[in-house]
Amino acid sequence: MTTAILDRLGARGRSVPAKYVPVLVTAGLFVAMFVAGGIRYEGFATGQVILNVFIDNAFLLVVAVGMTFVILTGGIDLSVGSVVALSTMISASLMAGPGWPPYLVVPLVLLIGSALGLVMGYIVHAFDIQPFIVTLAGMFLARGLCYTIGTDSIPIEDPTFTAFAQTRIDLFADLWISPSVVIAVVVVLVAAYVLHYTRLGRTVYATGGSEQSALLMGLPVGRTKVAVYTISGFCSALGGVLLSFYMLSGYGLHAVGMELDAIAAVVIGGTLLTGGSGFLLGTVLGVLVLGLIQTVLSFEGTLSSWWTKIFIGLLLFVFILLQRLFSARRRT
Amino acid sequence: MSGIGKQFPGVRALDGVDLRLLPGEVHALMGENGAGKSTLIKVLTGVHPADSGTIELAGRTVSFAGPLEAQQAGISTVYQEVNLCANLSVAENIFIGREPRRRGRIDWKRMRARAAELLRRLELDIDVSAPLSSYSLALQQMVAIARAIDVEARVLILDEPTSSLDAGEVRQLFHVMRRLKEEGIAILFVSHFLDQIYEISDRMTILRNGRLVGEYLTRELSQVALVSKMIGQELAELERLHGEARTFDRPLVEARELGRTGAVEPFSLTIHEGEVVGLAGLLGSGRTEIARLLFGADHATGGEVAVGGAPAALRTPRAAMAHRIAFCSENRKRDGLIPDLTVRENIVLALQATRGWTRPVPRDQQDELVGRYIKALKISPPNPDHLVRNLSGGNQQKVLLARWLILEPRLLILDEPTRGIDVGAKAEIQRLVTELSDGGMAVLFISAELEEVLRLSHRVGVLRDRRLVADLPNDDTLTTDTLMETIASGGRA
Amino acid sequence: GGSGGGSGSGGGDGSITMGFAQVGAESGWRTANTKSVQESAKAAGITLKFSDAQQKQENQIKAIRSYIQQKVDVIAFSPVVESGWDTVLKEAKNAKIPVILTDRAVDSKDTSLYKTFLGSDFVEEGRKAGKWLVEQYKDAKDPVNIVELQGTTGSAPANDRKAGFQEIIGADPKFKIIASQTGDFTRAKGKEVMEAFLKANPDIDVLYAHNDDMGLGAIEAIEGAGKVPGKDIKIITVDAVHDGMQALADGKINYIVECSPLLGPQLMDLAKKVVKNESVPARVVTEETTFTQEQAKTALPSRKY
Amino acid sequence: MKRLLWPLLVLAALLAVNLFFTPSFFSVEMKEGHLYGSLIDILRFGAPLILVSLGMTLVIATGGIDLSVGSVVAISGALACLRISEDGGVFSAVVLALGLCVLLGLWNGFLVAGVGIQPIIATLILMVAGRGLAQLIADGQIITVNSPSYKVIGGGYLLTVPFGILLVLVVLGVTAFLTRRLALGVLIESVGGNAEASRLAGIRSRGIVITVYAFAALCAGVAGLMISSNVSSADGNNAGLWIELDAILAVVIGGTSLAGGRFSLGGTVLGALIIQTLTTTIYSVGVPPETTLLVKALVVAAVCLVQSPKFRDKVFRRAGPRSSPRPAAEEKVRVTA
Ligand SMILES: Nc1ncnc2c1ncn2[C@@H]1O[C@H](COP(=O)(O)OP(=O)(O)OP(=O)(O)O)[C@@H](O)[C@H]1O
Ligand SMILES: Nc1ncnc2c1ncn2[C@@H]1O[C@H](COP(=O)(O)OP(=O)(O)OP(=O)(O)O)[C@@H](O)[C@H]1O
Ligand SMILES: [Mg+2]
Ligand SMILES: [Mg+2]
Repeated sequence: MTTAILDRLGARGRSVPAKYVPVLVTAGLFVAMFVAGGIRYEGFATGQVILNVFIDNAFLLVVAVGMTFVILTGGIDLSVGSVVALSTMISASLMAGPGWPPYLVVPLVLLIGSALGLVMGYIVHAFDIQPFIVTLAGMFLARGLCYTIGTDSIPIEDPTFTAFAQTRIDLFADLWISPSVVIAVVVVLVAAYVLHYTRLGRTVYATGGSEQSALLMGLPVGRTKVAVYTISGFCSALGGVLLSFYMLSGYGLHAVGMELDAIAAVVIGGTLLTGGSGFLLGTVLGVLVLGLIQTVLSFEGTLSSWWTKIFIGLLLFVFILLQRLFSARRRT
Repeated sequence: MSGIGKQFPGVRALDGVDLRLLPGEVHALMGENGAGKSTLIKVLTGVHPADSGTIELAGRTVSFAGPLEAQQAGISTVYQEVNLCANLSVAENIFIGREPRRRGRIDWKRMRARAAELLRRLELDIDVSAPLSSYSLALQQMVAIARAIDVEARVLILDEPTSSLDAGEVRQLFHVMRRLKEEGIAILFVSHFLDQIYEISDRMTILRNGRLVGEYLTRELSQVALVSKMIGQELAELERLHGEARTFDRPLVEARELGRTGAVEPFSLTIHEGEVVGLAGLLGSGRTEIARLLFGADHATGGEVAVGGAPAALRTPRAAMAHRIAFCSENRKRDGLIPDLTVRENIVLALQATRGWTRPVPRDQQDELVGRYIKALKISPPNPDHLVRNLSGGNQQKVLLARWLILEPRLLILDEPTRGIDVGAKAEIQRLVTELSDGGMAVLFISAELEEVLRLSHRVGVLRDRRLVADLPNDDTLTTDTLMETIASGGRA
Repeated sequence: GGSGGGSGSGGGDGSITMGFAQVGAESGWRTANTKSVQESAKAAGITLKFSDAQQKQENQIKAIRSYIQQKVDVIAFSPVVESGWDTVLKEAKNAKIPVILTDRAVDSKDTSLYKTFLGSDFVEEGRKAGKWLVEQYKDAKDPVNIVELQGTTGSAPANDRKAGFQEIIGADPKFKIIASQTGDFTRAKGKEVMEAFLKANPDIDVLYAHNDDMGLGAIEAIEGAGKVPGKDIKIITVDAVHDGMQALADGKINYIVECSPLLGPQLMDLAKKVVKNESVPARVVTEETTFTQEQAKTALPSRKY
Repeated sequence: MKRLLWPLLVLAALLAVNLFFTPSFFSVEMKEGHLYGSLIDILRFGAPLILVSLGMTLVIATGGIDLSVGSVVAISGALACLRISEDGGVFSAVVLALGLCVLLGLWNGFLVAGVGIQPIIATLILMVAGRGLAQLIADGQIITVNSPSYKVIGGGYLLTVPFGILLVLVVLGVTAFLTRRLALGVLIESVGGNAEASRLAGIRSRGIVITVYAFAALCAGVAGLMISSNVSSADGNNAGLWIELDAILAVVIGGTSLAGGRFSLGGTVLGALIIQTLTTTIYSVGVPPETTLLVKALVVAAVCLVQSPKFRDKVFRRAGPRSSPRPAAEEKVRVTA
């Protein structure tokens, strides 16, 4: 079954440019995984399971989109998880305490996230410091700010906000999605457009390919670097807003380690950590793969805590290995 | 530009240099390796801030914060090493930063069409949507040129654009340069090929050790005078080396029907001890591919190789090195040097690799070897602890060459070894090659400069369209012209 | 059968399938909790679907949502935090799947979203610790210098045990918390932080650690500084895991407030009742006690975890 | 050594802060036959981090990264303690644990160099699965051991000096010898600096990469033994949690680029010491836990800013007496005058 799909993929791949191969392979493997799950678990191969993967990972998807920009320039942003948490915290505390309305809070949160990204990007660019350490400082900072706001989790009870969060958008045949999914999809589309059809997007790729060359070619490298961290900050903040829809609470310990999930999603999607190569579609697939692994685990349902982790590792390993093997075979 | 000074840590790269560039002229910037030409260009275009001096453009004092500003002011530049993004397509590399757009979005179709057309004007017909990395260095150089000449510019700066181009491409480039000159564009041109300088330039500025020697009209300065001004002393008359057809009887490396699908058609080639075999061919004809196959850098898909009579499996560079085959690659930036290491470390790297990590090359042996080649090749600055990334292009090339020379291999494969090297050092390298082959070393010599191939080789293999089409002894009948003919006719004549 | 037993339609017919969304496996306490649930489920003949959220609320929500998808008969979970469960609990309610909370509460205003809450009261634990301390020093005139090893910053037990303790000792100004720092609930951190405390504060009378492990680490630090734990510095901890009880019996700890992880049997009873639609109390507090050194000596042989 | 000047200054500043709050901070006394004091503590508790960072340095120098060290720390401690609690053979337990760690490192190296998976993902696999493995070994519990000889590794003393510190010195010495005296260092740097060029220079880069990952795992394994021995128990859940981030941070503070190439062992040790000093400072100065991270963020930001030549340039320029930001413009006055 799986091999048949992959074979067909391979056959078609002959006419596909080499750069699309990893993404196609990833897509094929994703489908294979879904089919395998469907065979193994009852009630798995339904449309809603796929939609749930989207619903449950909309915020991760948005964050990963921002991360894709950064990684494409050859940078990295470790602050995303903390900025997500900070966003939930700010939203919740402003709505709970002074009772600000959501249409004021949400733009403010997005602004704060972007500003944090902007500052980090500026430091990376202006002082020539490795992004890892700058964004690590940003990570500590944002998480620290969360705790200064409060260590408890703050519920969100604003009626408009909750109503929106609990809206179900019914599709056909009992299938439904949440508004977050729509937002995430819009973000993905806009980002894909920016990467493919705008100068900013192309400069992102060029910077990742060779920063020095891009500079000598007269491209606005500095501006681009600042821009990608700002975008990532914005996406994290938006991810944070989506997470507050999902959780209806703000909490300093939300999204711990989400930066790793986002980086993993981007890299699983075939983007090179060294920059300059990769696609947004890959990132989407990366998020879906991580989400599907989770779904498989909960359907499996009998694993102890440690076997859960070992199992995640194994699934990841098998997936990456197959991805590697198939792409390598296609290239030779 | 006047009174330009630039100090790098430990090196005074420029000291009070003046340069005048007039519209409608081709101005050659001359100097030995490390004289400061590239640095001057980088200061002019804002890559490095100047320590002192002023730059005026059309009467207004300017100071660019970066290449972007220089470009906006109408200065279009091809820097020395190929500075393009290998991950992007050819078309993008030409147009990035000023892509044709329609309703705000990049118009990919038009971009590809225009790129293809632009390259066709340079007589290149390649797939512009393929990534740049899939093309050879020479083609990448052409793409960089195409990018620069398409800009609406008042000043065009070309830093060694021809270092790996062959005669045809150079002619094409000069054609374009003349047209631009007529349009009133000022062109600054750097090259170590004196013939090219005399063919195209109107005036020249000569630098030596970061200082200005003077500005001259090209037609008023003889080649000999130019060279002596560049190196500060009379150069002993270039030895009239000429390889000759000789018969060698001890085959060292024999390739039979060796080939790689998509790269080179199967070929058979024998290289004898003490023999210098040249490879001639046009850009992309497969010379580099042959070299890479013989060194095990790429896997052959068919055929076999024998070294010293016994079959050998040259599957990796290591395996080839175990048979004492060495390969100095053409693309020093990508396939050669480790920019963060010092000159010393780069030179002993291959030797160290053959010894493994447990047996470091003793310090005094390192000093001896490195010192010898720094002197022989005139690497400047002559400091073995200088980082290679801070060397000038030509000096980097010398370091790479030194790495392979100290191995004292049985077969030395040299792919464009004199790329970007000045006249003095070039003569020295040619003398070294002759000496080594007289001592019994076999050499496979690849160069875009046919003259150089003829001067050194005993035998010349001719390639066309990735096929070895002829294997000619270098006798008196073989000249650059006959060689060109063979290449053009594909060996059938 | 790998196809899972999720086909029960929610009635009381025969076997019950329970979806249990555990917080994670961040401590020995948690592991004991997991084991207890798993073993009691087996004993009670309940099919258990278990998932580990690795300390992340979003994972827990995902797991609960997937249980709804799989149409289990009852869902139980230990919330990572108190807030933010309304949406998913509403989904469960709409799917007519009853929910039982274990170990920690949720702060939802709508109590109809869950049937019952089974678990300990962290604030009460903090109070118990504080009461013992006040009792011990009721005759003392001098100020009592206390250092506190907190749990993971922001986590519910850390917040509540701190608050409950503070509530009691705050009434008397002679009790002074001179240093308070997080030890992340681990022995290694507990030891490291305590070393620093000992150097920065020469005069420590009491250590209050939010769990046994940090206390055990601190004991090593105290011994390394040449002091006698339990005498020179009095130690109060929470949890009563086996190693902690041992130290208590050995006189190195002075008082432990129990926080029992063995919720399994009670949980299964509740689940059966809930599935049969019998009424259950809205709050079931686990039976927990406190231990002094003497009590520990008698209780130690029968400790299971 | 000029490169290490700024990190050294930061370290000195941190220590000075401590001295301000705790006047006895620098005092080192003898207590029960061993050295005792805050400085000793910093070294003692910093030892595992230094070890992990040393291994990480070499990995990063090859252009890779190893996220799995934290899990390896946990595995090593758990396995050793399990063995000891079963039959008490400390030596065999240590050998077994370290052996497993090396195997895990080889596995990482194989995925990176053999299969060609990006290092961050290749090691993420072990980071996730390894934590599970550690919990599996310990059955999710904390294994307490009562072995005085095992206790020595992380909590013992030799000639009044904490054994851990000596162990670090030995590992540091061996690493320095292998990389700087022998030729391993330059080969690693060349693989990290330009992998393709290294291949064409005949360097066995695959072997080197695998070795380096194995070494990193070994270092992590020793660190794991130290951590678990220090508290006489193995905590599969929490031991080494997030240590990979601290280790990478230490390496970067030490001046090694994450892009690979040149590395500095001394810088890494310094970086690790800065991190540990910061932690200790936070504990002893009494920073409330809620603001700990803010302090950490400030210090990290300060370290990276002060290390950046561009930043110092800008600050000094601005501080200097009205000099213009662009030197060319400044010179213009002179030239035209
Ligand atoms: N970034 C740098 N850091 C330190 N020194 C440098 C740097 N760039 C160039 N130099 C030094 O400046 C001098 C001039 O170098 P430049 O590249 O201008 O020479 P060049 O004339 O272009 O030589 P070539 O013909 O070899 O290209 C050399 O000695 C070189 O070592
Ligand atoms: N496997 C490979 N990996 C990386 N680069 C390769 C590989 N195979 C070929 N190339 C590059 O592709 C180019 C094509 O080489 P080719 O032999 O056609 O050129 P050539 O005849 O040397 O002519 P010129 O170098 O003048 O263009 C080479 O420069 C080589 O660097
Ligand atoms: Mg130059
Ligand atoms: Mg070539």
